[in-house]
Amino acid sequence: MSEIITTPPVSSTGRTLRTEEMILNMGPQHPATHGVLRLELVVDGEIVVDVIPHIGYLHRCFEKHCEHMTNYQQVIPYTDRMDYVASMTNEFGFVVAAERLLKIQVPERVDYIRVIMAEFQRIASHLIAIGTYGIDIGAFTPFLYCFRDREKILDLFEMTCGARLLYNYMWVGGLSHDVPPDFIPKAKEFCTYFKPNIKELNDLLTYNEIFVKRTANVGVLPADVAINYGCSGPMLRGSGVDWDLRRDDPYSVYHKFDWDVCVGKGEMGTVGDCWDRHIVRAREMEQSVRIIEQALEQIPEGDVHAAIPKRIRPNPGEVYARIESPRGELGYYIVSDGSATPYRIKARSPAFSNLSVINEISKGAMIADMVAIAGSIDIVLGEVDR
Amino acid sequence: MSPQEILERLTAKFPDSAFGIEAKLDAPVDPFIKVSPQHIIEIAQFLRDDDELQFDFLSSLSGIDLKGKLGVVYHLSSLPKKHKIVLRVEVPTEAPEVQSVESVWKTANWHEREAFDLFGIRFTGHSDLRRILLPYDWEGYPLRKDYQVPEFYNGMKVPY
Amino acid sequence: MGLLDKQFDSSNIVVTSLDNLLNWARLSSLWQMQFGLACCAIEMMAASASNFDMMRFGVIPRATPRQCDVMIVSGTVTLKMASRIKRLYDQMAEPRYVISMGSCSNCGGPYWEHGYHVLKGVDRVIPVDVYVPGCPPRPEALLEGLIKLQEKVRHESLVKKKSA
Amino acid sequence: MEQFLISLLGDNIWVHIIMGALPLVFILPYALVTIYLEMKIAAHMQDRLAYMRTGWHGTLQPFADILKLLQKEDTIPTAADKILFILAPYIVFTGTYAAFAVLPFSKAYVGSDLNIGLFYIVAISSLVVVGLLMAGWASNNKWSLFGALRSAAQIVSYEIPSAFAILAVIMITGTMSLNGISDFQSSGIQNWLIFGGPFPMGKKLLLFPFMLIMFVIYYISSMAEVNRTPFDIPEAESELVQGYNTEFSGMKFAMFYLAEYANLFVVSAIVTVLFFGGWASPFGTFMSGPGWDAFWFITKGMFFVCVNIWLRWTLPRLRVDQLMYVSWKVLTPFALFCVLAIGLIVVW
Repeated sequence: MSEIITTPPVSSTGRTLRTEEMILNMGPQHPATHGVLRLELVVDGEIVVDVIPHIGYLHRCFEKHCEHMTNYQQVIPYTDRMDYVASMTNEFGFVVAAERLLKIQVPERVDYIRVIMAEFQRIASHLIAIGTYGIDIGAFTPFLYCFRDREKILDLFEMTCGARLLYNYMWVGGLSHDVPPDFIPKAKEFCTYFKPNIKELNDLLTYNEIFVKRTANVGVLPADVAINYGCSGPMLRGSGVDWDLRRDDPYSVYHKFDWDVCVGKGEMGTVGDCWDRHIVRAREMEQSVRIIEQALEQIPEGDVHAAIPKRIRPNPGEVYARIESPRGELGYYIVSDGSATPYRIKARSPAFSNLSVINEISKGAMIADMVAIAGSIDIVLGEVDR
Repeated sequence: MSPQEILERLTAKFPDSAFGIEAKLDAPVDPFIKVSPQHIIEIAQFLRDDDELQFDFLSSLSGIDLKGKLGVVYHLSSLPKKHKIVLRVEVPTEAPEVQSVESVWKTANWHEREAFDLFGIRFTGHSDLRRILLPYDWEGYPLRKDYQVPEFYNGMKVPY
Repeated sequence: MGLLDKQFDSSNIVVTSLDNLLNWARLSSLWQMQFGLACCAIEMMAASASNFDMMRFGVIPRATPRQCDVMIVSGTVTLKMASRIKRLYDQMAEPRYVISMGSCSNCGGPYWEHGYHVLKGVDRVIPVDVYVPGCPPRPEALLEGLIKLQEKVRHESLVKKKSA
Repeated sequence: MEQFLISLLGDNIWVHIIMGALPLVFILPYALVTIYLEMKIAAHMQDRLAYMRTGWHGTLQPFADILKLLQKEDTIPTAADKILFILAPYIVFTGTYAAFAVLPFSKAYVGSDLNIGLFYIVAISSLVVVGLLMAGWASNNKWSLFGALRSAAQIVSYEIPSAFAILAVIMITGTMSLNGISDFQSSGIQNWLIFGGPFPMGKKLLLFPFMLIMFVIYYISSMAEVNRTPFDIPEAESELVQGYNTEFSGMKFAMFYLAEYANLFVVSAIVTVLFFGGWASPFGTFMSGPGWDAFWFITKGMFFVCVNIWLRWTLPRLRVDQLMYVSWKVLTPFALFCVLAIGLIVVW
């Protein structure tokens, strides 16, 4: 539909007119950059020629703080604040890594509660991703519908651990509290409430003609490029790669549940376009509800504090553990020198790698597409910059 | 493939001691393979393109301060084969030069910039080695163990 | 400040009623800068979403600093970002107010000790009217901060302050 | 109305000043009500309440907003083109305001019952484009410039299908006077042009589908002309910050704000006049008369304003090239075809 005119314009006297590229600064304060991302766009009229991302406006020195903590448990609040939209999964990744380093086997109830929390968090995170994506495309109302449903998940979290956003709930070897007795009926109630709402959201936004026009065939990310750039999560699955760490590198108790990995199929355009990434998120919410429902049925009894070590002093060594966060592969690389203080912790954040591909997929797009592409990557700057 | 088999395949391909392949398979928890910083690119190329290995996904590239030495740790995994391996190179702090693997895995572009930014490791052959997280006029490499926080940055007091 | 602020030497019934009217207008139409920094931005978004609905107080998010009355600094201010925040504040038109939301922008929060790249309190670069504590503050806390700011605005006056 | 004033005060300059200022009596309260309505309708669509603290259910909120904008510091960027920067909001507002001169609020009250009324509206509303371009250029801000250029391209493009729709109505009624067109459709809902106008049954049935298409075309293009979602790309918040009004603060911004809502009523009023009988009562002579006429006109106008608000808070926004595509490749050919068909039917 949109053809890029490559020949330079000619004036009435037959002289070729000089055209110039313009540099447009998007952010750090811009409504569509989801935080403090700065994109330097080189544009030729409305067409984007080059994108130079500048990050680090939210670099909060996570790794330095870890090296100064006197205890592994103290690191957990900082992991919360890394990806603040999905704190539970960030904690989950860290405790999985630390437990592998310490060779702790947690009680089964702990694993079940962690999975339930992580999947609730995935829904909450995808709701924010979808809602803000709607705003990027110009639809404001879906955003508020998403937040309305997200509040119900936050109520469940608040009931369990008292916090709305940053929980400090999962500890190395266990949990801070067991779930309250009325958590399980409330969670079941939410699942039944939420399922029709996914359909409503899809009708309102996903299958809206204008939305499809704006996102299909935009920002196409081929599978080989996605893998080469280290993209993961919905970004990679949107490109048609069937890869989910919950299934392919199992951790916790995910192998006990029956669920599907959602993959982009190019239903509205090309495989790997913005619409595919969006629909993968929408469908993953349904799968998360499925996992939660099974987990709520099967959850065993047990003491969630049983395996929490009194004193954490891992043997010298190193470990890299990865889990599937809502944004993709979240890995923690922990090096221990035998003391109670971690020697080095590196967080491999999914959004960092996902964002690095932005230049590749947005050349030749229009400025409006740029917003659609940046939104479809679903970045959280706290995690990109750490 | 287990780390042992991967190591055997690697040593069969690169028998020369110049490649510095040295296994730490008995290391607690995660085993890793030490390689030479001057030959990491050839090894990386082989790891990615070999039909048996197919390490097409660079999970993570981290710098590490080993007190007197700086290290770079590569966590590789393979999507088709579903196996993982860890590589490590070590360089002296005074002359921290490592070959860039950007041409093999594009992921390395930003990860190497980050390692340069926080540890001051120079990656030879990198297309755009600039600071990434910290401002361009920042001085020092904050994740080195001997780093001192500056008193002022651009007229703003840094310590509490 | 605005056009008339601090232009009158003495107070009288006209000035005080005008005061009340103008202050009422200011405090019930505090347009907020649509600008999020970190974790607190999510709580700020939650505060403007359906459950808490900050618009009840007349707060509308605007994208450009020129049309904003209140800047909610929601999250950690890094050294790289501080100069940008200063510039955004400078671009806002008077009368302008600043709410510092969350521990990070109050004093550096959990990053106060080892955060080599964190500004320990946004008040080192711009003046702050209301501090909202919490990490992150709940939406209710932000609304409370907003009401405190409204109280502050209510007591502003066109009369010049007597020099003590 | 003019005659009445002249008979009351004599033919002097004051009569014309009063006549000129009369639309303000309508615009100001209307704009306040619509700003309030927009936020409230949107909020109730989104499970919220919106304004609650100023008066009963926040009814005084628009007053507070305007009073606050009056107090705001009037910033002019150093690098701006000062004269154009100051002029731009007034030109935009003037363009909109001038259109009110020919709107027939009631059979008895038309500011100026020009016999080329529709032509005048098409011409004068283009003045708005000049103002927007000036605003974008003078701000010396890249986002503003983008917004201004986009909006100029958009308004110019969408004037073509909307002019075709107007042409169809002119062919049927044979007049360009808005009062005349409303008069043509009076005496009952069945005579409205959307239902084929006051013709014999056969002709009506032939005209009806074409007029329906014309109405849809005109309504879509009018939405584009007032820059509202899904066509709000000139001020697309998530792309261009605030578009052409990014750099404006205080009262200058209030002028843009006011003009936007005033313009919204103008296009809705034209829809009313062209297709829905203008001031004519839907029940023939029942509930008609000068006062009722104004009631019907404003009610119908506000109905379309509300539809506009409803659409705005439901739909995402189009991209620039898609917007042009809709205008040039969809609306214009359809409009052209309908004009031909309507012309043939009218002649027959």
